[in-house]
Amino acid sequence: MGPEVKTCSLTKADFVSDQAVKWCPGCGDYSILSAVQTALPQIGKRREDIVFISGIGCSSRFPYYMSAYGFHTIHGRAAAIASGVKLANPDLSVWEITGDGDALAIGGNHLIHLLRRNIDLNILLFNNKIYGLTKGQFSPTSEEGSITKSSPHGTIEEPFLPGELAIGAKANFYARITDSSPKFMAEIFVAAELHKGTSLVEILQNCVIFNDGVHDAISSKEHREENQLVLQHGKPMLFGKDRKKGIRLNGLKLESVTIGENGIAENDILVHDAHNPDPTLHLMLVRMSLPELPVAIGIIRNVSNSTYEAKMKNQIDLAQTKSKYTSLNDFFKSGDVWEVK
Amino acid sequence: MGPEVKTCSLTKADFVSDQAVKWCPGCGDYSILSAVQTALPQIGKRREDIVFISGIGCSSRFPYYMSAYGFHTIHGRAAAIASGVKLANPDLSVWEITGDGDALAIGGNHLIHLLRRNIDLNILLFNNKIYGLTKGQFSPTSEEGSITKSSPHGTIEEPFLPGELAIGAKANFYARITDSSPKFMAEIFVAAELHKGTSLVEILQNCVIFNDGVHDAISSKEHREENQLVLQHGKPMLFGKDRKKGIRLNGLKLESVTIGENGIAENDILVHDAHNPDPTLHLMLVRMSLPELPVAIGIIRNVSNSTYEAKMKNQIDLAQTKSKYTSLNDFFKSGDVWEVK
Amino acid sequence: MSDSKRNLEVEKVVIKFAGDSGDGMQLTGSQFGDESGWLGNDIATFPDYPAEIRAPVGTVAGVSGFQIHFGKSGIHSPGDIADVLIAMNPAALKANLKSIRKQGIVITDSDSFDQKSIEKAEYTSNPFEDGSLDDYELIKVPISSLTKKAISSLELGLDNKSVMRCKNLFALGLVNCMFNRSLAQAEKFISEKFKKDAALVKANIAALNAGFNLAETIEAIAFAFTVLPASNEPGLYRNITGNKAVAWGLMAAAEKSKRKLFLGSYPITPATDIMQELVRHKWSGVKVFQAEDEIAGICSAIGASFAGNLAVTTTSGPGLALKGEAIGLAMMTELPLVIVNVQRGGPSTGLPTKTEQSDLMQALYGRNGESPVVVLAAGSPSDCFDYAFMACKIAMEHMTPVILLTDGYLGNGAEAWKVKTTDELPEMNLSDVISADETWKPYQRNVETLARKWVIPGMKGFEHRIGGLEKQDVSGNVSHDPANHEHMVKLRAEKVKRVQEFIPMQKVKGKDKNDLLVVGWGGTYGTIYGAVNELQKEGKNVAFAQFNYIHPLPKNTAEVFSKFKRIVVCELNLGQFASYLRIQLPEFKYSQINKVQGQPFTINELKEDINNILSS
Amino acid sequence: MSDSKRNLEVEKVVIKFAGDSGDGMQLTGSQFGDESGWLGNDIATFPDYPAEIRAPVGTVAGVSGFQIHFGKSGIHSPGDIADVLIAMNPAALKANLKSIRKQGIVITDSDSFDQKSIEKAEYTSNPFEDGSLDDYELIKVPISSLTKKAISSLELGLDNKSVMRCKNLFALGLVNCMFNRSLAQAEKFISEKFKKDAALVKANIAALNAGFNLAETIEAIAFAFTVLPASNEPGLYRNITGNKAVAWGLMAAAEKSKRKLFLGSYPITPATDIMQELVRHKWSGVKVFQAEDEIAGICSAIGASFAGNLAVTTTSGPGLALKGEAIGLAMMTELPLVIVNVQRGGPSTGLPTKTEQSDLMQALYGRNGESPVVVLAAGSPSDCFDYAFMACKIAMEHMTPVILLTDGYLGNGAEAWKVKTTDELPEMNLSDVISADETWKPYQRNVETLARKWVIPGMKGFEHRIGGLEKQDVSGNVSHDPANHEHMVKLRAEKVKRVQEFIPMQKVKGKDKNDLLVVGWGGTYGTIYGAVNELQKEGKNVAFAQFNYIHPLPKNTAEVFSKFKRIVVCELNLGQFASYLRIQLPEFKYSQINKVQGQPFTINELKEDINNILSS
Ligand SMILES: Cc1ncc(C[n+]2csc(CCOP(=O)(O)OP(=O)(O)O)c2C)c(N)n1
Ligand SMILES: Cc1ncc(C[n+]2csc(CCOP(=O)(O)OP(=O)(O)O)c2C)c(N)n1
Ligand code: SF4
Ligand code: SF4
Ligand SMILES: [Mg+2]
Ligand SMILES: [Mg+2]
Repeated sequence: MGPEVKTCSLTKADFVSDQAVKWCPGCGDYSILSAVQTALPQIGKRREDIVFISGIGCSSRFPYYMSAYGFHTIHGRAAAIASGVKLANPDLSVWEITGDGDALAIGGNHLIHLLRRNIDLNILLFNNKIYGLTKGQFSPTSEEGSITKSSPHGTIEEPFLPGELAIGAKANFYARITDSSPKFMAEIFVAAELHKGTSLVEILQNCVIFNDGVHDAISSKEHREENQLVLQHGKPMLFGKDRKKGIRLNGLKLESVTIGENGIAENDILVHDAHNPDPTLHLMLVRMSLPELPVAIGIIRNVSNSTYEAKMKNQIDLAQTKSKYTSLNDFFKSGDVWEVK
Repeated sequence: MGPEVKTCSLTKADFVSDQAVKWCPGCGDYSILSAVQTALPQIGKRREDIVFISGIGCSSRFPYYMSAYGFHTIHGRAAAIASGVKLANPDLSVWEITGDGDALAIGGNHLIHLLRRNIDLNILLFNNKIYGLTKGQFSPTSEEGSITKSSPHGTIEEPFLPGELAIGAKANFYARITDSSPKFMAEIFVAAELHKGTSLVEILQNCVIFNDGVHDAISSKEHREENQLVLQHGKPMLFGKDRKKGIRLNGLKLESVTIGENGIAENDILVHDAHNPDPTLHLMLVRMSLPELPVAIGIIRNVSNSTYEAKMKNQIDLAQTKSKYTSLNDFFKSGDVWEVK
Repeated sequence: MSDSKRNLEVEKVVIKFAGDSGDGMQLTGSQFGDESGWLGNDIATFPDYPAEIRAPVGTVAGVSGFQIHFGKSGIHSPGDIADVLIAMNPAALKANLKSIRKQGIVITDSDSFDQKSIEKAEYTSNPFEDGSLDDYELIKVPISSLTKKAISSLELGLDNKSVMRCKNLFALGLVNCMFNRSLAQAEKFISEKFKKDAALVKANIAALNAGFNLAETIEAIAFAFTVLPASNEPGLYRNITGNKAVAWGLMAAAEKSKRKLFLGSYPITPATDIMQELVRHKWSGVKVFQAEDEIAGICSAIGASFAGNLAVTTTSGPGLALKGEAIGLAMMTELPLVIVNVQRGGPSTGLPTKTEQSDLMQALYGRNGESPVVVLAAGSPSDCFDYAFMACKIAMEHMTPVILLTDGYLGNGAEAWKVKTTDELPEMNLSDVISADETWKPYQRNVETLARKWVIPGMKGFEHRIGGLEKQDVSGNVSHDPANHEHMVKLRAEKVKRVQEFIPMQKVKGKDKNDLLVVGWGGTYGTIYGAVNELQKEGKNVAFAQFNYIHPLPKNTAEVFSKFKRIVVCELNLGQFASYLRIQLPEFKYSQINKVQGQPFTINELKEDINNILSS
Repeated sequence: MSDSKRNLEVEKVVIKFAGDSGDGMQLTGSQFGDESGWLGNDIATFPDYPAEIRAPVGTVAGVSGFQIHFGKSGIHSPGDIADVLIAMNPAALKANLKSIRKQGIVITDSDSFDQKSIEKAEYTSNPFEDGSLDDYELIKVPISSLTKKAISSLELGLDNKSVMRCKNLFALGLVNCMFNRSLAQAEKFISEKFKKDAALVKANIAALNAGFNLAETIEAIAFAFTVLPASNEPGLYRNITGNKAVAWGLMAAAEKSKRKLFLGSYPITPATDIMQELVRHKWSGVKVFQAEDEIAGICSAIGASFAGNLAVTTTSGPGLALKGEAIGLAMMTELPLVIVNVQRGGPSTGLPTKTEQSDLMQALYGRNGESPVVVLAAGSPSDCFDYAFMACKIAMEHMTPVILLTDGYLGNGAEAWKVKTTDELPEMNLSDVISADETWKPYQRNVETLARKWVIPGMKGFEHRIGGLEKQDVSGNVSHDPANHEHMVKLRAEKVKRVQEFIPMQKVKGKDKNDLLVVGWGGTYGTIYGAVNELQKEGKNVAFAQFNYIHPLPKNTAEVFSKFKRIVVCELNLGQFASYLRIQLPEFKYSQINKVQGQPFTINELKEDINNILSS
C-alpha cells in the first residue's frame, strides 16, 4: 500500500514533545505514539497546523507527548470539541485521541453523530477493552464474562463491535489495526488523514496492567499470520503463512478456504473493495471473528463523501454572494425602522 | 400474523386515562396511542404492572394518556430511567416512549447501550423527523437538505437510519411501522412485548404542523401497497397491488422483481427470516429505500438472546447460594475483627 | 446600558381578531373581551366591521375585525397598534398588518393562504414567502384543517359548513392558552349560546380545546411587554426582541473583534430563537452548529474557541445544568466562551414557557471545585444587544467564560431599539491577547487583566498543550504541587475579580443617599423602575439600583449600599441575588421581595410591597 | 455520630520496604527516609536485616526490610504497625503482613508471585487468591517486568542481573509519587551513587521514573490517615475505609428498610471503590449497574426508585456536575434518591487523586430553578457508615434526594470502626410512606414530614403519572397556574426544611459559651478536633462545632452561634460553608481559615491560624 503523499521537511523527532511520557512500561500506547510521530511527516502538514484533542483516560494523555497543538479535555467529549476545532478552522489537521471508555461509554453519542456528519477528523480509538486510568473496570468493548474490578462475577453485557457501531452510524472510513505492527499503523494513519471526512481507526491496544494479552490471539507474533486477514483495497483476501488461505463468499456468509483444496482457485477469493458505498460486505468483514475466521485488519471501509465543513462553507459563501447587506450597519438599518427627530 | 398471546379481561377502554389528550388535531400520535391501548389487553398484564417511561417531546406526553403507571422524565434519558425501572422490578412490562430527537439526538448514547445490554423493554420511537415540541428544528433523522426552522438553507447532515444504527448497536428486535396502519401497529406492539429483550419499534409518524406528509410516500393510502414491503417471518417478500412484485437477492444486492416477468418465479423471492442471528440480510432490508425499492415494514429482526436482568438475577442467586453470610450482622463480624474489653 | 428615560407601557396588551365577515370574529373578540373583564382587567374594545354591507368573501373590503385592549389598569382606549393579530385569511392579514407592532405576533390560518385567496386579497406575492412578515413573530397554524380533524373524530354528523364555523373557537382557544386563561368561561358561553344544538356545543368546545392544546403543545408564547422609545432621544429606531438582540449583539462583537462567530447549541425553549435568528444570517459568516445535545453544543464551542473563533453557546435552565462540567473546563483552560442562558420557570422541566430568575445560583456555583466565571444579566430586550456584546468583549479580553443571563420575558419581549452602528460600540482590545513573542508561555499573564494569551493553532512556534488538570503557573504544564494549586485557585478567582476594573460603576436612580434602596437585577428592570418612579413621584424616599454586572459586582457596590438605611432585593425567585449579596457583602442587611409564579412582577404589587417595607 | 474520645494519629505514616536480601531494600528505605528528612519531616527508621547471614534466596528467613515512620512532628519511634508495605516477593509479604494495619496498602511485585516463589515462602496457597489479602488495599504491580521494559528501551547493553537490580528504584519511584514527592533528590542520589557507570545511572533513573509514572497513571492513592479506636469503649472493632463504610451503610439501610438496594454508577476516582465494594456483595441482593456515563448512572437510579428500590448513585465532582439536571427531576418528582459525592481536587479534572471540600456549593445549588435537596457530610471514615445510613433513611422517610458529601481523604482513609449490628441502627418508618388508601392522591402529603407517598408500580388501583413539569398541589397533575407554582416552590423548600425536626441538635465540643467557636464540616473533623483539643489543653477559650447536617442546618444552630463572640469556619476550599452560613444565618459574622492544596489540614497549621485569630 502506501498512498502517494506530500512530504515536507519535518522528521519524526520534530513531533516529540518535551514532556516525559508517563505510561506504564510496556503499554501499547508507546508504539501508537511512535507510529503517529512516524506518520506525521508524511502528511505534509506543518506542526502548527496539527491539533490533537483527547478526552480522559490513559490514552488521552497522548497530546502532551506530541509537539503540536493539543488539548486534553474532559471525559467523553473529545469528539464534540474536535468538531468545534475543525469547523472553526477547516485548514487544521485534527486528530481525536480516545479510549474505548472515553469514546464508547460516556462519549458514545458524540462519536456516532460525528461519524454521520462526516467532519474531516481522524479518530484514533485505543481499544484495550478496559478502563485503564481508573484502574480496571470493564468497558463497552469488554468481552461478555470478563472478570474485572467492577465485574468480579464476570460482565453480563454484550460488547459493542466498534466497526459495526460506526458503520451503523454512517461511517465512511473505518480501519482496524494492532499496536504490534508499527509500520502498518503509520501507513493507516496517513491514509486516515488523506481521507476527507471522519476517519475512525480502531487500534487493538494492550494494557499490560489491567488486561494484559487481551488481543494476543490477534496481535502476537506467533498468531498474527494465521489470525489476521490484512485487507488491501483491490487485492484478494488472502492470509496465512503461505498466503494460501482466503475468504470466499458463500451465499450471505463469509468462509475461510484454502487455495488448492476442494477445487478452490485464487479467483474464488473475494477481492477487497474498500470504496464500495454499500456497507454490506464491509460489515461482514468487521464481524469476522476467531476461531472460525481470521480477524479483518486494515482499512475495511473508505468511501468518499462530502464533508460537513465543506457544505457549511458552501452555504455561507452562497449567502454572502446573494446577500443584500455588505455590513452589519447596513443590516441593522434595513427593514422596518423609524426616525425620531 | 398475530402471535398467540395470553389475554386478560381488560379492554381498550381500561387503558384510557382521565387526562385530556393534548396533541394537535390530526397528529399521528393519536393513532399510536389508540394502537397501544388496543394492544395492551392482549398482553395479559394487569394495568398496575405496566409502566410507560418517556423523555421530553410531543410524543413524550404519551404516559399521561395511559391508565397505567407513567413517568414523563427529562429529555433524552428515558432509556436510562426505564432500564432502572426494569432492573428494580423485572416483573413489570416497561415501555419507553420517545421521539427522534429524544432518542437519537440527546438520548443516542442511552439507546445504543440499552440495545446491546438487551434489557427487556419495549421502545416506541415516534419518528416524525423533526423536533415537534420546540417548534420545528431538524432532527437526526431529517433528510439531508430539509428546510426547517433551524436550517433555513437546508440541513447538511446525513441522517441516521434508526434500524441501521440499532442493529449496529446489537439490537435483537427491530420493527418499523407507520402511524397509518392501526391494526398492524397493535400487532407489532404485542410482538414487541412478547420478545424477551430490548424491542425497538420505529413508528413513521406524521407531524401535521412542522413536517406534514414527510412519510406520505410510504404511509399514505395511495402509495402504501406499492411502496411498502410488509415483512412476515417465514413468508416470501411480496408486495404491490396484486402481490406480484417481490424482492430477490442478486449477489449482495436486493432487487425488486415481478413474478412472471423475465422468468421470475415465486421461489426466486426471498423468504423473510426475522430469527436469523446474522444481521446481514436484516440490514439490507432496513436500508431499502424508494424509489428503487419499497420500504421494509414490519418486524425486520427478532432474535432471542438472554436478557441483562436474567443474567443479573442469576449472578445474585448464585452468590446467595454460595454465600457464607446469612445476614449483614454475620458479615460485619466476619474476617479481621478485634475485641476491646 | 440604555439609560434614557422611557415611556413604559407595561402589562397592557392589544389583540385583534380579524377574518372574513362570516368567520365569527365579532363573537370571538367580544367573548375574549368579556373574559378579560371577568378576570378583573381593565379593557377597551373596538369592533371593526366591514364598510361594505356585502363585500365579496375573501376581499380586504370584507374583513371584519375586533380589537381588545386589556391590562391590569389604566386602559383608556382600544389601542392604536396591536401586539397580536389573529388573521383568518389573507385579506385579514392585508387589512391589518400596518397596525401591528413590529415584532408583534401574527397568527394566521395557513390553510387559507392558497393562491386564489392570496390573489383575492390583492397580494402580488405570497406574504409567507416574500419577506414582508420578517419583522413579525409569525405563527402559521392550519386552523381550518385542524378544526376539521378535531371535530370529525367526534362523529357528530355535522356538515362541512357548520364544522368550519367552529374555527373561530379554535382561534379563541389558542389565544386563551397564550394568555394563561382557563377555558371554563368560554365553554360556559358556548354551552349557553348553542344550547339548542348539542352537536354544535360539542363541536365548538372541541375546536376551542384543540386550539388551546395546540398552543400548549407547540409551546406558543405570548410576548411579554412593550416599551415604547423615548420620544426625546433622536435617532433611528426599530423594534427588537431580547433573543434577536442577543443574536445581533453577538454578530456585532464578531465584526468588531474581527473574529469569526461560532454558535454551538441545542434547541430549548425559550432560547431556541437566538440560534434560529443567527442561522438566518449566514451572510455575516456566522457558523451555526446544531449539536446532538447541550454538552456537544458547549463542547463544540470550546473547540472553536481553542481554534480562535468567538465561541458561544445558548440554552435555558436544564441545558445549563448539563453544561456545568464543560464550563469548568473552559474556566480551567482560560478560554473565552459566552454562555447565554435564557431563564425559564424551574426547577426540572418546570414551566418551560414561563419566566423566572432562578438560575442565578446555578450560573454562579453550578460546577465542581472553585470555578469562578463572569456573570452578566441583561435588563431589557434592547439591553440584550449591549450585554451580549459586552459578554463577548469580556470573554475575549479577559480570557474567561462569561455567562449572560436573560429570561423568557426578555427573550420574547420586544421594545424599540435605537439602532447602533458598529462605530459607536466599544473597541475590543485583542491585540495583546492574540499576539505572542519568544518569551511567551501558555499561562503567562497580562499584568492588568491577569488574562493569559489566546495563542491558537496555526501560530507557528507556539505549539502547546492545555487541559483540565491543574496546571503549573506560567508554564501551564500539569502540576500536582499543593502550593501551586492554591496559588492557581486564587489566581483564577482574582482574574475574574479584576474584571471590576473594566466595568462601569454601579449607578443609582434617585437620590444616592436615602431611606430605602430597591435593588433589582436582570429582566425585572422595567417594572421595578416603573414602581420606584411612581413612588418617587409620590414623594417616597426610595432609590433604585439595577444590577447588570453580577459577578464580579461593580467596585463601588459597598459604597453605594452604605448610603442607605435599608436595602430590599426584588427578584423572581426565592432570593438568590439576596443570598449572593449576603456572601459578597455580608456587612449589609437585605430585605427581600420575591415572586415565583412564572410571571413578571407588576408595578402595583411591587409598589404595595415596597410601601409595606417603607412603613414598617 | 461516633462521638467517643479518640486517639488521633494524624499525619504520620509508617512505611516498610521489604524484599530479598539482594533486592536493595536497605538502600531504598534509607533513601526514602533521607528524603523525608530533607522535606522537613520528623522521622524514625528501623532497618530490619535478615537474621541469618546467608539465608536462601526467596525464603522468609532471607527477607530484608526497612521501616520508616515519618510525619510533620512528634515521631518518637519507627512505629509498631505499618500503613504501607512494599513487598518485592512472597517471602517479604509473608514475613511482614502481620505487622501491617488492616486496610493498609500492600504493594507487591506481582511478577515474583510464581508457584515456585510462593512455595519457597512456605505459603500453602496463593495469597492473591485465597482471600488472605481481602482486608488490605492490594496493589499488584509487575515491578520486575516493568523495570525491564523501561530499561530495555534505552538499549544500554546492561545484563539482566544489573537491570533487575534497578527494581528497588522502581518501587521507590512509585512510593515517591504516592506521597507527592518530586524525584529530584532521588535522582541526585542515583547520579552520585553510580557516578562511575553512566549506564547504571540511566537505568536506575529510568526505573525510578517508570515507577513514579505508573503510580500517577493508574492514579494510585496514598491512604490518608489512621484513627485508632478509643481504648475505653468496649466492643468489636475492625478497620474500615470511608468508601467501604459508605457501601456497608447503604447495605445496612437496605436491610433495615427491607428495600432492595440499587446502585447506578460510573467509575470515577476516588468514588469507584464504593461501587467495587458493593458489587462484591451480590450475596446481599444488591443490584449494581455500571452505566455508560454519570447521567445514565443517576437516571437508572431514579427509575429504580420509581419502581421501589432504595436507589443510590455514587460519583465525584465532575460527575456530580453531569447529574445536576437529573437531581432536579428526582427533586421535582419527590422520589427518594441518595447521591454520594466523594469530593476531589477541583475545578474541572483538577487533581483527581487529591482531597478537597469544594463541591459544597455545587451540591447545594448546582441545578436549574429553586431546587432544594438534603445535604449531609460525613466526618470520618467510620462516620461514612452512619451518614450513608442516615442519607437513605432521610431520602425514604422524607421522599427527597439526599446528597452525601465525603472526600478523597475520608474515602481512602481508614480507621477502626466499632462494628454495629443492624438492631442498633435507627428504625426506618416507611410504613406510612409506602401505603395508600382510596383517598390517596399522588401529591398528597404527610402532615409532619410533608413527604408524599411512595406508591410504586405493581400497587393495584394507584396507577398514576409523574414528571418534571410543575404539578398541581395534591393531584400531581401538570399545572401552569401561577399561584400553584409559587405554592409548590415553597412547599418543596419547606419539606426539606422540615428535616430539621428529625435530626440531632448541633453539639459543641468544649464550653458552649466561649470566646471563639471553630466551625468545621465533613472530612476535616479529625484534624480540627485535634487542633481545638490541643488548644483547649493549652487553656485557650475555644470550642468546636462539627457540622454533618448541612442542609437543612440543625434547628439550634443560631442559638449555638449566639453564645460565641467570634466564629471561624475552617474548610478545604475558598470558603463555601462560610458563604452558605452567611446566607442561612446572616446575623453572625464569620472568619475563615481555608486551604486549597489538595491536602488535608495539619493540626499545627490550624493551631497557628486559630491562635492568630485569638490574639487579633
Ligand atoms: C465525567 C467523568 N467521569 C468519569 C471519569 C473517570 N474516568 C477517567 S478515564 C475513564 C475511563 C478510561 O477508559 P478508556 O477511555 O478506555 O481509556 P484508557 O485509560 O483505557 O486508555 C474514567 C471512567 C472522569 N474523569 N470524568
Ligand atoms: C435538556 C433539554 N434540552 C432541550 C430541551 C428542549 N426539547 C424538548 S423536546 C425537544 C425535541 C423534541 O423532538 P422529538 O424527540 O423528536 O419529539 P417530538 O416533539 O417530535 O415528538 C427538545 C429539543 C429540553 N426540554 N431539555
Ligand atoms: S494502565 Fe494500561 S493502558 Fe494505562 S498506561 Fe498502564 S498499561 Fe497503558
Ligand atoms: S407539533 Fe407535530 S408532533 Fe407535536 S403534537 Fe403537533 S402534530 Fe403532533
Ligand atoms: Mg480503555
Ligand atoms: Mg420528533
